[in-house]
Amino acid sequence: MFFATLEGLRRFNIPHKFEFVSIISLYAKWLREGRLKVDPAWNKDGLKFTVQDPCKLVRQGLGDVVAEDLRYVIKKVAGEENFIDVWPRMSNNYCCGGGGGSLQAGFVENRRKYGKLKFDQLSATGADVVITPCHNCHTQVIDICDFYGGKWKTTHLWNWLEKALVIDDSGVQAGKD
Amino acid sequence: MNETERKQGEWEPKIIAFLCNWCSYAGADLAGVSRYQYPPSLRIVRVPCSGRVSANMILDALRSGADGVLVSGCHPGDCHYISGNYYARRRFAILKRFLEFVGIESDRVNFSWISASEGEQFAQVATEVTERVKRLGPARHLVKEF
Amino acid sequence: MSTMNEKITEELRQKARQLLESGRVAAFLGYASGSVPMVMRPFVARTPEDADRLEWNSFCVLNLANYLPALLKSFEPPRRPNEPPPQGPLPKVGVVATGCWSRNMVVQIQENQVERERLVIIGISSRGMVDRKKVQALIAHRDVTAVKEGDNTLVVAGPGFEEEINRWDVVRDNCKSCVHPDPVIFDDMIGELKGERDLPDRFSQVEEIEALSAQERWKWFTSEIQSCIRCYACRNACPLCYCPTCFVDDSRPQWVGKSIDSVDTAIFHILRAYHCAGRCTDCGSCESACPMGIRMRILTKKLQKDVLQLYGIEAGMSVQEPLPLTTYKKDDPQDFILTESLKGEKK
Amino acid sequence: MTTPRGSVLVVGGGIAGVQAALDLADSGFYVHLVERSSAIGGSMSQLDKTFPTNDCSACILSPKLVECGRHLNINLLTLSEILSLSGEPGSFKVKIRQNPRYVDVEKCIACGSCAEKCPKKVPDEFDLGLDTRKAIYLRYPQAVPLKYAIDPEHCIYLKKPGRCGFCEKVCPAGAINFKDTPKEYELEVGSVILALGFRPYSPESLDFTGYKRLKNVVTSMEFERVLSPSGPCMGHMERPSDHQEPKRIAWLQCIGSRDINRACHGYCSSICCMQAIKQAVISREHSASGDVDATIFYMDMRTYGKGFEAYYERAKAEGIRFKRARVHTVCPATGDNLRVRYADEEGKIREDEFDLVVLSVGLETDPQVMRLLHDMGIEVDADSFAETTCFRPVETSKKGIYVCGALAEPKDIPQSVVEASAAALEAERLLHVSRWTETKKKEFPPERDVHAEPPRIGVFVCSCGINIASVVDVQAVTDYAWTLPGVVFAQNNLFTCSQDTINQMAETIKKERLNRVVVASCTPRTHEALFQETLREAGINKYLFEMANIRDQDSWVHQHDPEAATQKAKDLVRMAVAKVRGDEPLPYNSVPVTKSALVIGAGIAGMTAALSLADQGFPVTLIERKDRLGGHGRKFFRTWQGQQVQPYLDELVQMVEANDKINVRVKTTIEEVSGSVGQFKTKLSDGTELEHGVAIVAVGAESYKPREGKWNYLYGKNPNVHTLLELDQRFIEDDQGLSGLNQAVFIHCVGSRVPERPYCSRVCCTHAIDQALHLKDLNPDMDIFMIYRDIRTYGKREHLYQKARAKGIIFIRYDLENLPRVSEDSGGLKLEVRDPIVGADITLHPDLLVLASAVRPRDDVGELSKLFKCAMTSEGFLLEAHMKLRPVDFATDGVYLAGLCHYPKPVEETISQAKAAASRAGLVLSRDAVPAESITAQVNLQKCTGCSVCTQVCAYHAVNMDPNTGKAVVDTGLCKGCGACVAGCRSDAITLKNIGNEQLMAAVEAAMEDF
Amino acid sequence: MQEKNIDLERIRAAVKQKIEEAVPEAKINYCLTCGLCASGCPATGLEDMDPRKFLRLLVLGQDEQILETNWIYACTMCQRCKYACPMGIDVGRIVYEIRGMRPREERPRNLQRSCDLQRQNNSTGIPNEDFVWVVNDVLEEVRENEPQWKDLTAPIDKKGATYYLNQNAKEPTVEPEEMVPLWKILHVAGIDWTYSSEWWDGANYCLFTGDPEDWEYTVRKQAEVVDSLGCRYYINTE
Repeated sequence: MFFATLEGLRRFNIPHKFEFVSIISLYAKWLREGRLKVDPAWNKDGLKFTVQDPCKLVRQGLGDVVAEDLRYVIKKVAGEENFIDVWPRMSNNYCCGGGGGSLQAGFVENRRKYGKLKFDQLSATGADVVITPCHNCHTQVIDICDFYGGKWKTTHLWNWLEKALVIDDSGVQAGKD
Repeated sequence: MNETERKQGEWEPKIIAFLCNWCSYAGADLAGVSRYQYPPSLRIVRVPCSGRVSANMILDALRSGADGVLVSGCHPGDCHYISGNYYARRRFAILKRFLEFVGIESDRVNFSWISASEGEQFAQVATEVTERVKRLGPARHLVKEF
Repeated sequence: MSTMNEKITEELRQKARQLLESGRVAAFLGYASGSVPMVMRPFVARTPEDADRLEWNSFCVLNLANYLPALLKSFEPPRRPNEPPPQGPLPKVGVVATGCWSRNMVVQIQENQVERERLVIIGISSRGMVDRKKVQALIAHRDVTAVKEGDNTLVVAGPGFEEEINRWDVVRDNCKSCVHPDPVIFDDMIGELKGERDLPDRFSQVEEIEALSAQERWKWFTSEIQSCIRCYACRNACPLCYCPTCFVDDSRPQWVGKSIDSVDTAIFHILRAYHCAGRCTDCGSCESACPMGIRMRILTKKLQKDVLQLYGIEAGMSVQEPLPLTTYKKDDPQDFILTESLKGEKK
Repeated sequence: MTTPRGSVLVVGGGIAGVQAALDLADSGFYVHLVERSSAIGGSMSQLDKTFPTNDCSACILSPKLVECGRHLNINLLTLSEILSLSGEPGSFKVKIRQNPRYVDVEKCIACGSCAEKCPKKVPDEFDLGLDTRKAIYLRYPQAVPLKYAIDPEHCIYLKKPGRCGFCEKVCPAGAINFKDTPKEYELEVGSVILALGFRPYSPESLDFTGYKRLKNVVTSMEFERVLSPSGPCMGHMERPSDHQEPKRIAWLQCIGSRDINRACHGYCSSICCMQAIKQAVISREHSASGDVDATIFYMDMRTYGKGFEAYYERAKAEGIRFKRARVHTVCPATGDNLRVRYADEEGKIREDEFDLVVLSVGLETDPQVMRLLHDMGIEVDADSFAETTCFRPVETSKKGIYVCGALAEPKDIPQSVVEASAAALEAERLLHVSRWTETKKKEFPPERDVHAEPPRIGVFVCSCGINIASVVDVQAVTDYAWTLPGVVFAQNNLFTCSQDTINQMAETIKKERLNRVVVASCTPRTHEALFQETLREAGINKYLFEMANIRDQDSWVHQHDPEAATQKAKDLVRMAVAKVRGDEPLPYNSVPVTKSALVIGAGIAGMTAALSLADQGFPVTLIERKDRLGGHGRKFFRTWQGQQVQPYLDELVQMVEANDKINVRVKTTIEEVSGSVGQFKTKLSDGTELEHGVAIVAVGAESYKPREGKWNYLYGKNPNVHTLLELDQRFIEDDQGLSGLNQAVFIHCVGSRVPERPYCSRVCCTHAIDQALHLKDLNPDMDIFMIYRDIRTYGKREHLYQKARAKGIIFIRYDLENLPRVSEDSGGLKLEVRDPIVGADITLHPDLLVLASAVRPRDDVGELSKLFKCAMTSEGFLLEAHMKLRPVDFATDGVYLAGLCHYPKPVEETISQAKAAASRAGLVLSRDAVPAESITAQVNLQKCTGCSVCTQVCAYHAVNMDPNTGKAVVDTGLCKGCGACVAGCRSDAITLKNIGNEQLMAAVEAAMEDF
Repeated sequence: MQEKNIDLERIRAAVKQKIEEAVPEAKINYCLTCGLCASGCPATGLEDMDPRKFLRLLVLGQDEQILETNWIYACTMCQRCKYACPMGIDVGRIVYEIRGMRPREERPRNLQRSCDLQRQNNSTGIPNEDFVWVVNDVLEEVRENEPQWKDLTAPIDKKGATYYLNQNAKEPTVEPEEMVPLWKILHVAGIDWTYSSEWWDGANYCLFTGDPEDWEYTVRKQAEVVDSLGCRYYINTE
């Protein structure tokens, strides 16, 4: 849980030497730097992508910056034209309903009613793939998709990023740090 | 229809327009400033207020040979002189119905509210009134031959 | 047994006599018989004895309000312009009034032409006055030498004939369509107040013309006024026409020519009627006075209808209520305003 | 202070600045009016209509702007900014930079050829970027000065000299000056008035509003432009995405106001509720189909001003939907529509779709203005508004520098105008000894008597460069003019309004002994005064003049029909000649002024007004019907800012009594008033007769006491039920008993906003909340409940509301269908009210129940209004001449109003208004005579029947019946020359000088000759 | 729904007071009851509650109702309400505090258990050895089956690695193949990274139970591990 650590470090004033970062920001950074190269050519069928902005990462975490990074990466990976944004989006996006421990808390009916808004929002995009960078979101979005009869596939970002990776002739660029 | 399409020699009506100084005359100016084109049929007489215009004046215009009359003032509530257009509205409402009653065609005598910022509306009204009068043809009923 | 009118005449004389005797009024304005049958003339009783010459019948058609301003003025001491009006009360005048005349008096009061304090009004609820021209038409325009009036009949006699006519058949159009027979202001009444009449079709004459096309209306209007000789009897009989210089006589500005040119005649009738807008009480004097039988009353009736419909006002119903053209409401109807109706058309 | 300067610097050319400038310039001070943009007019010029009268904003504003632009004693500095300010009250030094316009204002004729040819399109800031303008532009069609300007940021030539330059090539007047440079001025002024206005809050950072993200989400200011006939859609209501007319429109309130989270604006912007209602009403008028479904989403509906509540009620009755709910997020729906989801008051979720969403954005101070204030050393408050106090509402932290309008707090137009006059008053008070020392006066030669002369008419036909001449055959028109009867001179000029032609015209008038002049050129609305002045310079009366509008109403509107346009020009000239033939010389009327004032009512308003005039040396008679001074203010504990009222009032009374220019008469009322502006005669109840030039009515109002009926709430029956003022009395007396209370409850709107008193009393929300806070201070453990309908703590008063909530004061909303129920319960009070949020009845047990009861007009105001021929509202308050732009004037000249008799208002607004009234009165008192209209009605006694139609239709009480003659008589001091009487007169007995029936007939008949 | 009548002789909003003491910036009192929160909240209407009503009950001292309602578990503390609230009131934070007021035994069992397990090491309770085993096993499989990835690494406890990567416990326990794409990405990007064999779980449910001690303890443990490895960056996989 990105926020648990981010906010925990801050709220309890926990001493630490490291810098706490999100993998999403790093993907974007590495793509921009050319450290990672991707080609959306794999998506010749024009699979449409949309995204779930995790509350803990975006609204409560790093804000629109990371939401922009997320979109940047998806567009790079799936092709600019294959990304359909949701509304509301980024910092103002709806919570999927799986957050706050509700996947564990057991009030399944409430959780699904809550998730109906997310379901409608995602359905409205008509996307084939919903990227859910957060594990809670991932589980909840799969659940509401099943429960309400959605047609999309819910996945993490890394699967597609891997798929689109362009590996240079020079091979793996290990140990450059 | 705009006047560039006007055929050579086609009949152009003569319309007297009594415009209040504060709103409609200013609206007519704005039509010019904005270059809205309208038929050259109007002859504008500037009056301080639509409340200055009497039934006698409207009849006089018809008697002098006008094919149509337009009286235009400020919108209700906007009168520069507080209430002139309200009195005018009653006078004109009664007069218009009465003239129609004795057989003066409804479209001969027209009234409008046009504000100082309604240049386009002025051009529209001028065009509309001209077209209406054109459809009626030249006025004959109250034209006094001198 | 005496007829209703005879009883009214008796009571009227008695009341007029009392007013004159007591000195409460300097004169009493009513009617007396003229030399011609079916024509009553306005009569001013100045002594108690004069009162016995007063009469009341179905031919009292000329609006007495028309004579009041001059009669009142005759009792004021002469004074130069700008001289203050005399102090203290001026002599009063008694007058008999039905519904429409009293309403005319209300308008006169509103327009400062008479003062209410100087009038002693004897009210009579009107049963409708008779249109002499209708009677003549019914008897084929034969000479009439005598008319005897019953409550519901008229017995018309002339050389070699005597015919009984149903009175209501010859009542004037304005009276037939009148909804306010009762006087609205009075100091004393003869008889009872009748109350308003419910006449849904009171404007039917107007409506018939409204239903015509513009062309037909123009035809009607011009044919109606074509016989006009510009004698101004209509104007002179009207209590509302009191301008010292009528627009028809004015040359600065000259709104209308003085000839009997058809345009000038039309403009005369339009403006004459329009000047009565919101003021006319449909007393019918104009029409009764017209020597040519022009039915110009329909013009004022039209105005009356519109004023009522648009503003809910009828002339002379109340001294307090302003005349319709000297007041306004912010939300008065304005469908006739082109810019408003264009909005509406788009709807 | 040595002798102060007689001039004032006004910064900001919006309505407030313009009003202040006009007040000052008309009462003897020279004004420098500095405006940042290329034209004055400010935000008001961008509005479509104004509430609550739905007046067209441009229509009512334009005449003021034109007056300002032409004023001999106003130096208009557009495109200018303040560089520095130093000195002290009475003598400030100001450095100003005027940026180049690149257009010579002396030469520009505003024909627009330049803009037509300019190839560079840029977003039009006047239309808030909804449309484009050219790099050479006129700020808006009615701009003053009506001169084009080049935008150096975008001009191709200025960026790269040698390229473009089209404007210079096409300008017929040679007005383009690419070499124009910035100019710096150093001015010396006695005082400074800041009227820098506001800027609309930009909701761009509020992503959830969808602004700048969804095409059909616009701000309220943008929507004004959409509605405006001169805006980007020419008044056709269109939405941005597809230019279709929106059928369903939502307004979201409090965007950037009452928001300490995202917008950081804790204050209420005061105007947005009414603006939204107005826009909803107007949108229906603009709609072709008229069936716009208009919905306003709001927190509290703040219709607290005069006529506002009625406007709100009418809007409701007309079917505008008011939703007490806030939309969290605006979402896109199909077809560029917008979907909103909201919880109603019960917490039920609803969804609606709209075609357009309008964000009612708040007002804030421009950061650029903040910098200027900082540089000048003017203190600002936490909301970035200029700091003022309740007792000194237009004074900044720096002496001699005053503030008015939205710079001090968000406010509407009338309140800005009031403050503008009040600020002007403070400058006048400071500088009064130097009145008329720096002003200019125009001198004219004596006028030739032309009465006996036959008409000798001169006609000047203008080519206006090519503006007229390219369409109209001006030579043919000139030749034709020669043939008209009475015309003895005709001439064609390239620019008739150019200085050399004007001089030549004056010479021609003298040489040709012309006694009537016709100019055939542009519109009299902008140029008549200029030519009339030329006539005066040439020694003939200025009313012997007519114009034929052959440009705006001919060549410009018949550009493709030269033949018809030429014919029309001839007709127009013929009509003007026919009319001018009948023109008579008219006197330049004026009325001598009795230089003293009568102030009626010695409350805060009356005393403030009296002192404001007396301090300028004008004698004042101050009358009070009661036996002591102070009025309603005697009952107040403190202002909402916390200043104690009683000590202030005592000081005010002392100052009034000590001022030898003020004659105080207590237990005195008015019996009779006659005369008019400059020369009133008033009979007082003590028998004395007073002559005075002006009168200020400040008779106050009363507090409603709900002794019985629906709003009684046991008032007068239970000793623990008070009105606000009764509680104030206990505060004033420092009643110790109050701190022992456990529970206090306030009921709002007692007798306000109810059928019998359908207006909002404006002050009670703030007053009640301030009292609640005071009780909390006395006993922090006291539970306090406010039972309210809408909280209307407008402007900065919102902070009090926030503070009250923060302190735990609980607000429970009620409405007329669910009134609180008060009863007695075993000796104590019991109050039951339903809380709409939790949906439960709440029972309270107050030790103290306070009723925020209405402010109501005094019953005897009607008589006073009749004496001064002033109008009243249906609620019984006095009615000003114009709700927007003449808020302290009566329609009757020379009579002004201030304080509660106008409408309920707090102390600070009362003081502003009193000072404004004094400023307006000063316009009269500062001169020996006041000008009166020359074109007035005239009665022909021979024709007059005395029927009184004329007196009834006259809005100015200028026509009356002479009791001696029984005929109409015109008071030329009051007559405004509208002619309503003329058209109403059946007898042609009343006419308008130079606009008589005969003259108009002559023009009409001339139009028909030879058509 | 018509609630029972509320008699307020004296307001005793003890819960509210407690929250205000714990969270001075809570600003519960500031609520304008405008309902903007409720409009934007997906949990509005669940348990017949919404954020505005919740605040209102707090303000009116209806503590019993506040402590009883399970709406505190319908609310996901997502802070979308706070995002747009004109007063910036943080309902999520308030809900957190109230969750914490529930006795541990009355809290939703699974949620509390996840946190309790987390306190021990990871939210699923699998032994650390299992995690290490799964990582190595999956890595081995990829290297064998996909020749082009024969050099792929998944370091654990590599001291001085630039990046420390946590791993949500879901993957090693339920869908281990989901770990591979990220390894590949990191490999291609040439990142020097490592897992830790303890406190490796990226999830943390102690954030949701309402007990700050648990939360603090778990985060502190994580931080200690990362610092002990000497990594410059701590990457969360989300």
